[in-house]
Amino acid sequence: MTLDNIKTLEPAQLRQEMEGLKAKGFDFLSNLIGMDWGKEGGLGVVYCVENTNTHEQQWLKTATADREQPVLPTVSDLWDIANIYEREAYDFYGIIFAGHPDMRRIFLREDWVGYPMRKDDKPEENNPLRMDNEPLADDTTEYSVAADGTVTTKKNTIFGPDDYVVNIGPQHPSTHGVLHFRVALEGEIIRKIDPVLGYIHRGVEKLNESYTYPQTLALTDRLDYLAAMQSRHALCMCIEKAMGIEVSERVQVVRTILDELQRIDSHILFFSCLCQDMGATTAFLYGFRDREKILDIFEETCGGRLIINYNTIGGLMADIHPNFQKRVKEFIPYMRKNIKEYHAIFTGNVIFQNRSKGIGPLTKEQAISFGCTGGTGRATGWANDVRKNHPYAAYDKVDFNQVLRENGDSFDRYMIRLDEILESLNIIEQLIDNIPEGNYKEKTKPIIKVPEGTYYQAVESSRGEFGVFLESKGDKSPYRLHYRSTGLPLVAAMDTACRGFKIADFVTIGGTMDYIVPDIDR
Amino acid sequence: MFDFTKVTNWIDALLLSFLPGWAATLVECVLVALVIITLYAVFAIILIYMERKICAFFQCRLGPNRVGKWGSIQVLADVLKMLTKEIIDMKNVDRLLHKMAPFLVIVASMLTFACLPWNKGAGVIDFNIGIFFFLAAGSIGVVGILLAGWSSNNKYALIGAMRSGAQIISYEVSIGLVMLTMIVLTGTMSFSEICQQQADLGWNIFRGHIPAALAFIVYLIAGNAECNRGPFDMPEAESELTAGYHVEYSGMHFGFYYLAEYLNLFICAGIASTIFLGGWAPLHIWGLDGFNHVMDYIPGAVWMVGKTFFVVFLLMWIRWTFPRLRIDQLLALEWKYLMPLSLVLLVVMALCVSLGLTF
Amino acid sequence: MSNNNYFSGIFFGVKSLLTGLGVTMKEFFTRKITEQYPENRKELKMFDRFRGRLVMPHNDKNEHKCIGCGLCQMACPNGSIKVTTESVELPDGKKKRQLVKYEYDLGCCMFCELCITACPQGAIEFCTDFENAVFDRTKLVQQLNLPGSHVAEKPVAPKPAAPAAEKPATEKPAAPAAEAPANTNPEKPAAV
Amino acid sequence: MEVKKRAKIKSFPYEEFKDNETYEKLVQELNANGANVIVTQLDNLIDWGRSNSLWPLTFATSCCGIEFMAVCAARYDIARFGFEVTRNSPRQADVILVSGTITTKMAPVLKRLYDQMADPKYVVAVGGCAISGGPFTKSYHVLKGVDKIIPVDVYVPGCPPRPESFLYGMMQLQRKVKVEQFFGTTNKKQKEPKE
Repeated sequence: MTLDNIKTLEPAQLRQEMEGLKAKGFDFLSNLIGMDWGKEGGLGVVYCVENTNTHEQQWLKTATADREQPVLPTVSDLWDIANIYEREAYDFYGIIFAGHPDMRRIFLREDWVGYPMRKDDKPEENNPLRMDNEPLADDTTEYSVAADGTVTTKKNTIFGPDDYVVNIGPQHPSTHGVLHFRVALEGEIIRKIDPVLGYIHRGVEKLNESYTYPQTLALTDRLDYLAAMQSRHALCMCIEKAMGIEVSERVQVVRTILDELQRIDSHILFFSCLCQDMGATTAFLYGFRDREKILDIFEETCGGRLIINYNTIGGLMADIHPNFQKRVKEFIPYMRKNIKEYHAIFTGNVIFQNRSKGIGPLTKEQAISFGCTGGTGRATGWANDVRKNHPYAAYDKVDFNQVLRENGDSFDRYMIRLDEILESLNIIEQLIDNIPEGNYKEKTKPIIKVPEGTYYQAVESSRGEFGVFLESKGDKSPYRLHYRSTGLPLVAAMDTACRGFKIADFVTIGGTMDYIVPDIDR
Repeated sequence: MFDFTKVTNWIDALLLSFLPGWAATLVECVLVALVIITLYAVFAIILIYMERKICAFFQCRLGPNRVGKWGSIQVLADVLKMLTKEIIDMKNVDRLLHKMAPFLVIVASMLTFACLPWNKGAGVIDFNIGIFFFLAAGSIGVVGILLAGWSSNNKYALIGAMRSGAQIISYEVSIGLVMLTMIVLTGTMSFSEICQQQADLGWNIFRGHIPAALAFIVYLIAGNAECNRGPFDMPEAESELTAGYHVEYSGMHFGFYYLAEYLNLFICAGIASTIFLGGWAPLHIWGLDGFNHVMDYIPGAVWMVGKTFFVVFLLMWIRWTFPRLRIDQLLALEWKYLMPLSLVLLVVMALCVSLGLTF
Repeated sequence: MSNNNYFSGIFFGVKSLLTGLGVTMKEFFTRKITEQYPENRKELKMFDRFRGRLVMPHNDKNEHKCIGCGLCQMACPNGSIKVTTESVELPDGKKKRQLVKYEYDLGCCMFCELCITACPQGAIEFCTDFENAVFDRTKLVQQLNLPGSHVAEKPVAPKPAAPAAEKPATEKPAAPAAEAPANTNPEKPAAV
Repeated sequence: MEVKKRAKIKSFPYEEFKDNETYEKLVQELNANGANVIVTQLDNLIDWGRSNSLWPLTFATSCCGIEFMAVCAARYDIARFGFEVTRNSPRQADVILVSGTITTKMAPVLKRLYDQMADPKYVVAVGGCAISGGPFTKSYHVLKGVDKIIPVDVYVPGCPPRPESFLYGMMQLQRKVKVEQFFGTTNKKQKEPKE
């Protein structure tokens, strides 16, 4: 999608405009992207808000020319997720959001020097490897702008001296990677959660700015490795649309099938890990047993099990393997049978039911405000499926249901995923016999240059809306390539979901939220 | 049925023939201690191997099979490694308590292990209040766990230990009540007499029929919880507390906890088979004299170990199937379901016995 | 909680637990799916498209197809490939670039296939060898051209497996392009 | 040096292992002083125990961690080697499989985890990221190889390495453990990271 209608606002107008949009039903802030437009353009932010009823999107941008102390107004009181997104923009670009209650770095160490995503910053020179323990402050700064333009600061407390703070992570079995939660406990009950991110922040977005377009593709697989197909699909689609490449029907269908296989793969892993977290180790192995079947399909056609590396600009790396259809057709009934086993051993189990029903509920409003897309959002009744709302690839040709549930608790989040496996199997079944003939790859120039402009493409990845925001200046490298993380909103919502529940519920809630850390940190 | 007292009397007589009375007793004590420790180690190794194999089979995989035939000496390798692994000395811990805690656990476990009647006449600790002693000795273990959690100066360990304290003390109530139920049936607290009675009259689980069978189930649940094993492994709850109370222990100190966990499982199963399944008493079916005669040829120790391993298998099956409970659910299960049930069972059993409704 | 709920709760709880026990007991007796890796080394075969390690196939005359153009080095996102060339004077007086050393860092490679797509000669490909663990980091930097090898004068044989991007990709479900690189050259360059 | 005799791996001929040159050099260094027969036998026994009981620490940062889970799962079943007892506490683990990218923010944490482990401890760098920074070598926030902060015993390349590669790497580590000396040399390894 080419974004030619981005509305440019002066920082002073921003609040008013945003409040107006929020009142008009634009209640989902899907993107908040920090930008550095150089000396002339200044530092700024691109916003994307979406109306959850009409699925209409509105893009806006604002900028300030002050590079020493860039200050923009906050929108964190309008959308909960803006809290985290603005911290990200602060961390990478040094943009201060006046009125934001918690202006701390989020990905980088608190003693990091400079703002790495600024075009003129030299992060490696200023930051040698620090082997001392990371300082973690217990209080934070709030900035506000007085009427005469002076910036004042105020201290806010995160954890007081009486809080019993337990560090869950960065190396902890139930955080699914290197995620760090500082949890204030009262006995076994959780009082507050403060996520500390960035333990796997690899600077993918910065790397992209120096890579050629084909090279950028290689990194998408490594963001959310359980949505490798879909992430790469999104980036390929974004570049293809920007360059006006039409891929064949065949490619569309194959991509759709593989996306759905990837979704099943991810959801099986979700099931397995949840079982593992809750102590049902055996069910964990059943999940992995079935997942291997999908990995075999992937490996035979694409050459990789996890990092699949299959989509490419203009099509696919290679045509599907002759065995592909046969294997997929064998897999569909096999998986349908085994889902029943999952239900027998785990879903129905009274211990699991008691540990998940009513645990960590999110309301629909909360889910939208936090931007929790994917299964977590749909468990609250929020119909946010990108495949339905903004169809792409072959999704408008197939018939499938958007699985929705009402309660938004851990059990619903879990059931959504298992039901989506069945739904994905349906989609695959409809397509697998009808793969049209056609080229598996369109011819592209050896050096790919995307015409100047701003583009956005979202796909429904395994755990929500994955978006690719591309700003090109017509070079062979992107000027800015931003990925909308599917997991970041989920982590942001953890505090809301966990408060008042027990430390054992934290594991359940974290498990059912289903976040993947490398995707959060990018 | 072979009476093991013949062997012990013969050894006693042999020693007395050339030693004064006190020295003979001393030598006997040392001998018995050696036998117990060896048995303890051997059973621990067998159990760990068994658990790893059984768990693998439940999970459609093979389990250890590269060290020795079918991986049979895998656990020996683990023990060797553990023995030669560093024991880390830590700052900021309560040294004395930290070092003492694993020994408390292992001592408690060995004391209870010694209570098991292996064969007719082969019970090490056997006196008229054997069950009482068993319960008392068993609860030393929880002190070890609490101390481990407290002295480690680690928040996870502390939470784990506190959970463990709450859990074990709660389930002790059920275990006590269930045992009381069976004492009402047997009229004795001595393990050897309980077994002898069952050899003569039939297994308690049949004699006490419905209340005894229910008591058996309650015992299995509560016993499993006492051992801190899944689905009641809250104190260690890997996914929440990394390793719970023993998170700071390394080398053989951790090894003690590891061994004690498996041996406690064995002891729990052993007591279940002693009290409910007849201990060393062979299976007799009324009216089938030929069958009973054949059964009598199988030695008592085989019966005892066989029954125990059967119960161990049941517990492992449960462990590898269910997810873990949450601490409040665990306590609710005890106080809302098991404790009332065992109280009812106690009353029902007393009624049955006084009305002569038992076999 | 009413009494009714209490008892029906127990009933359904126990039933669900027994269902679970049934499932695991069934699996206990099902055939195990474990593949025993070192034991099955002889039978173990990777999928053809599996990317294990970059190799440069040589024919039996110790010739490879690399002309040392360096396109792969440019395509590599993280500098895993280093091509060293030298200029030699041909008998007819023309200067020609020739490959001296083709260094490939296996410990850095991200298996993105960009080098293979970029190669105009089809001189490099992925082999399916996966046993690559070593004790020494420097052993992962491999020289792909064999000692004493040189570039083939003419293409050895018109290779069916020219990289996908080269040819106008056509639909060939029966014999997909990337399937062929197969076993034409099983030899493995010795680690340097 | 009886290299072959001491480092036999079941179902895997010695000659077919890669990097035997480094291995033999290592053996020679370790056994330079020589030892008497009894000590050697005891050493062999202890090494046998250690090499067959390498309990990994549950540690994963990214993609390779998922493959590690696959190795532990039914199809590849690391339990066959006896390594399935993954410990969540570094105190009880023997080997840390650094599977995934280590960022500069994570580096002190990894170092701390390593320091918390009890001797003997081993490090396996799994995947391109751990070996050299891999796909993210050019990033400002990624450690270019864990051997910069902790000593690495075995490197398993791949992105991510497939489960068999994992097992192969673990067998390489077993070979390394099998030639160590418990007696005669210092019990604690005084390894220093490169650079």
